[in-house]
Amino acid sequence: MSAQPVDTVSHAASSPEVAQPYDELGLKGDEYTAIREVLGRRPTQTELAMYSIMWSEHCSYKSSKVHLRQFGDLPKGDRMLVGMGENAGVVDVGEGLAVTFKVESHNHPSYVEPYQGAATGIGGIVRDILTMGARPVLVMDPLRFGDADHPDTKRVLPGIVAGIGGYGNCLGLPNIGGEVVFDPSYQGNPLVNALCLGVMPVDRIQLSAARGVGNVVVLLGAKTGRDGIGGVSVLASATFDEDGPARRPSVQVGDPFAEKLLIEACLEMYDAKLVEGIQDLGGAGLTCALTETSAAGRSGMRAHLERVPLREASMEPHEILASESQERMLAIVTPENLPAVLALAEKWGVLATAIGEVTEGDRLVVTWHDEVVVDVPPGSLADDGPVYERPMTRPADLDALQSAAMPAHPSTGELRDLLLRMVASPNLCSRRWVVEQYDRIVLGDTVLAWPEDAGVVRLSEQTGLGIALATDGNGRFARLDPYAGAQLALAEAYRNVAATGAIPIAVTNCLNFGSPEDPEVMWQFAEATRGLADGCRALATPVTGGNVSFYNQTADTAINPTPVIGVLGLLDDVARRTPMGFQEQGESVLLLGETREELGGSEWAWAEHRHLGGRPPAVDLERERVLGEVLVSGSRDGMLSSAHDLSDGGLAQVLVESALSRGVGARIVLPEALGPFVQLFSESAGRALVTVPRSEELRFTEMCSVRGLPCARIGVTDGSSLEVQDVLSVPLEELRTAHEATLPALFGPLAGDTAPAHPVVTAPATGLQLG
Amino acid sequence: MTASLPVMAVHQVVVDVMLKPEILDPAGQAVLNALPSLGLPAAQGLRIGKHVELALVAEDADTALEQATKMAEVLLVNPVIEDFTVRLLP
Amino acid sequence: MTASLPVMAVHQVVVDVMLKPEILDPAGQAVLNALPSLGLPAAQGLRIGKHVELALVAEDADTALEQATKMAEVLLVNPVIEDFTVRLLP
Amino acid sequence: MTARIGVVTFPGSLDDRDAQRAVRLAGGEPVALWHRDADLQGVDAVILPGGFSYGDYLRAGAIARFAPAMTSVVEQAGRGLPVLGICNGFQVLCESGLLPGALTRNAHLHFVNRDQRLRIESADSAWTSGYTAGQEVVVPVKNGEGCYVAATAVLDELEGEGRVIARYLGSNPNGSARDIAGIRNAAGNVVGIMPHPEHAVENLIGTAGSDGLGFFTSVLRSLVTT
Ligand SMILES: Nc1ncnc2c1ncn2[C@@H]1O[C@H](COP(=O)(O)OP(=O)(O)O)[C@@H](O)[C@H]1O
Ligand SMILES: [Mg+2]
Repeated sequence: MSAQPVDTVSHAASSPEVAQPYDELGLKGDEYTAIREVLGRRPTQTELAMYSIMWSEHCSYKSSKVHLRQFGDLPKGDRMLVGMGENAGVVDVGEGLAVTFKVESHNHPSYVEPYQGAATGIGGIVRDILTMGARPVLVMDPLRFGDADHPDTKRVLPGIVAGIGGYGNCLGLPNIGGEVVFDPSYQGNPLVNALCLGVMPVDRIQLSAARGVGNVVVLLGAKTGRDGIGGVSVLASATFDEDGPARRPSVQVGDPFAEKLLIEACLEMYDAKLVEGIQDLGGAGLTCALTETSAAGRSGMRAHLERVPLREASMEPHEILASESQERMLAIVTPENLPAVLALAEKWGVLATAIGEVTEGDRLVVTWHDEVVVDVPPGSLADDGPVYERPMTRPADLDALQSAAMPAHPSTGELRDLLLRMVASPNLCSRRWVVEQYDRIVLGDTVLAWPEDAGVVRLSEQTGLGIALATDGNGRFARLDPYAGAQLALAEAYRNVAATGAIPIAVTNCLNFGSPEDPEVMWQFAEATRGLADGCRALATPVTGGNVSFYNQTADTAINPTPVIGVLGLLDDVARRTPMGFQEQGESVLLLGETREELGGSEWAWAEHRHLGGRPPAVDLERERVLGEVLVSGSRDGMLSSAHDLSDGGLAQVLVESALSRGVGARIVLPEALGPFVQLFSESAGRALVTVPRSEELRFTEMCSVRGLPCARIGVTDGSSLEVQDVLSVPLEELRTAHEATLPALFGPLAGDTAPAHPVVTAPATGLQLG
Repeated sequence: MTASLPVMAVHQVVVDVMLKPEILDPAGQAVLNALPSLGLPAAQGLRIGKHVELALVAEDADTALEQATKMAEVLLVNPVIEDFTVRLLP
Repeated sequence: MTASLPVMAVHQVVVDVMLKPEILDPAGQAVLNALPSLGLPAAQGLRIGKHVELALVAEDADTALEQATKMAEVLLVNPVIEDFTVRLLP
Repeated sequence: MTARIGVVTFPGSLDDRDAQRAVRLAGGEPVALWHRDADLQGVDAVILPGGFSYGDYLRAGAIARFAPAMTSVVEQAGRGLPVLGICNGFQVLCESGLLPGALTRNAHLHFVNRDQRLRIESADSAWTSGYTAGQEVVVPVKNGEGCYVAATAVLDELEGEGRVIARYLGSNPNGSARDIAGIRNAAGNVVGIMPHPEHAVENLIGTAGSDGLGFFTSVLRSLVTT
């Protein structure tokens, strides 16, 4: 038992005058008053800890809620089985199968401890997907760092990449895509977003509601330690004078092996219909799981905290409830099924402990050695947190930014060198250094992954049913115009998915922003959510879920607003997928869409001139939709040999990537208009480059003209160099060397290269988690 | 070389690096949990860290220890999650 | 419990595991090579192994050492590539 | 009757389903075996799949070799049962003494996943008989501890007896001694291979093609003919 007397409910009722450190816990005065009103007394120390966590920005979405409602108002379409609000949205993909997917941020932990922060980011999102009843089948990792050559990026990037790989590889989940973006606005605040998708039979969907009086509350998985108890640790020092051992909040360390066992054990429990409700333990740990399951079930619940298996015996009730120890789940089980659940847990070597039961009434009661330390209405924690309409102002510098003069265009004679510099620039160079550290093929269903536009994964070996997924976000565009920026991110992900031949059907998002208490950031957030909601309506892709990450800033400087959008697409036969690279010599190269002089926020302006200004490319969602239709039909009818969407770096980048894919060159004749520089480097949206066999050309171009989609034949695949007539000619090997050398030069050689390895100091203590 | 210069010698120093006690040690846990099924005596605790052996050229043992401590702080140890000890090998 | 039964106590034992000298240690090598560029004193040698701390319940220290040796031989060490030492923690 | 090929699942096995699929695509009948089960259900051959058994935290394959299923595998391998260890399975085979040497941390310290060119050095094993010696194939590697090491005398013996069954071509992805990617025991029924043939069995999946299928068709053919 705890050495100190605990603050019980009866003690709290009889000592209203006790001063409580609510502001150190991040609660405002009126929030504290509201808690006292809900309870009709002062909260106990443990209750105060719970409210402070559940009413935090991270858990309550108190600043974003009013804006996110727009997503809930979107038409659901006829595929969405579970929408926003549950752990992740669920989409019907036919053949009796459903998929669930979601992207989440783990930005701050990954800055403090890159390896473990990123690793536990993967672990957390995978549990969200598992909770829905699905088998996780893939991960993706949209990442953003400070400048590539900044010394701290050398600390942060290798650790984050090793952590994503270390955890995902050990779980056996293929990494089918992601992003690596460098920009000084992320210096000191890298963005580590992690996405997971899972698959299940439609009738296996699990919900988190705890129902059925007498049902048992079972904690599954790892022991509970003092991981990430964060702000709550002030309770210890505020109440007790001596600073006992290990009071400091500690970094969460991931154990992917434990999570793998947890996944297999849970899936067997679902299949055997042994659980009534289930909830993962992530941020806010047991506090969140107990309150959300009981609130969702409109049930009472009693938890006996001393039954929770602990790593450190000296933990206090509030620490146990706040702990963010990884690899844990909470299951609601009937008493009859309990033995079977315990047996399955034993089979997989997973710890399982009955820690409570569903009760009559509507109170969540937590006891500690028979003393009541918590007695609350769970809805007050889970659902009825504060909601703010934060003040917003358009950033004062936006007009100046938008009207900034663009740098002068280079002459045609300079374009060859420019091309070589651009494909080697940190944001456009090959990601091989990163993705080679990821298992991209485990599970044996990866049809497309890096360096393709979208990852494509087969769901059914029998029918070829599959999904495509891409994530995109452009913080520079969003900085210049957050409404358009969010739509451009959506449009790019949509285009990436369509380029593979998949029909885009649903959206997830991770909204990375600065402090919501800064009215200019709040305005950016409001504009971006409005843009995304309008965009999703126009494209008929409902938002199934997502995540908001605020307070991404160093001192007073916020990151570029960075909505990261994930688009899910559906392929009824993955054998029809379209790859991004040129496949054969002698095929026609067609440019779809319309090129304008749009260089505001472009990669060229940034890489060559560190220039961020002007307006981002214009958005035309109707055009995106038509382009998507053409790409999908072209794949269905077997007309397309390759398709690659245009985005960062423009046509030049896409020509290089398409040619390098299989070493097939091209001879290109650019349209006269706008001049070769703009043709090559403009970042106009709504465009893609495709190749078609000569025999299909007419059929394809007619399909485009029927739909009003501009389609220009700009050349032919040919030889082993990239030749742009009257402009430049570069052998593919020279392009490849330039494209691939950048990241190894910055972060160490690739496997098999002769130079000595760089030290990996951020890996786990044993340094052996490599497989 | 004049007599007043210090005489350099090679000192063997060990830096042992362990995860802080409150930090989860997945490696140790996995081995600990497996022990009973391997027919080995059970252990009450088992934690796995790094053992770094250094050969340092220094004028005396204290200097070598100092150098090793510096190396640990800068490179060998992740202070967010690890503690370390330094000792001379006899 | 009768007086004749041995009194069990917890003994802290350390098993240090090192790659055999003839086996390449890329992690140690990488750290060694990185020292100069970090402004750290150069080392003549640097090798990284594992440091396993065991809490063993045994009637005396010798028994605990024996148990640890057994564990090392059977599980903790791969004799093809590794050597080890066992010692009691004070 | 098609041959039945067991695939052992350890806690932390990851490529077990893939190995089963490869067996199926090769025309065999995959049988799922559980590590705690000493009964191998009379299978005609066994595959130890890739993954991170027990997290591979201590040493890859170190704990898995104690599984009851492994006791049976070791015993029956001694009587000629064909056994293929892929990646983590190769590590388990070395740990359990069925194959010499050990697999250590990659020389460049990173996990690496890429399509790898290999030369099949010997068609003289249960699992490579369908290839011709000298044949070049592309099969993915994905490992963090794939660097094969053994005493010089052991390496010389392996070479001398033609027991190196596959070698890395082009760049060596993990620093393996003499570019060794796979070896066999003296009898030729036990093979360990670091790259993943089970990930190269369908042209649609991944980018490596289907060069790996030969490992599975080889054993099936040898089972039918013996
Ligand atoms: N962190 C990462 N993890 C996995 N794959 C990545 C990562 N970063 C980039 N990729 C992959 O590299 C390729 C190129 O990325 P990117 O240029 O961002 O694509 P696009 O411009 O089409 O969105 C894509 O296949 C993408 O999924
Ligand atoms: Mg793309």
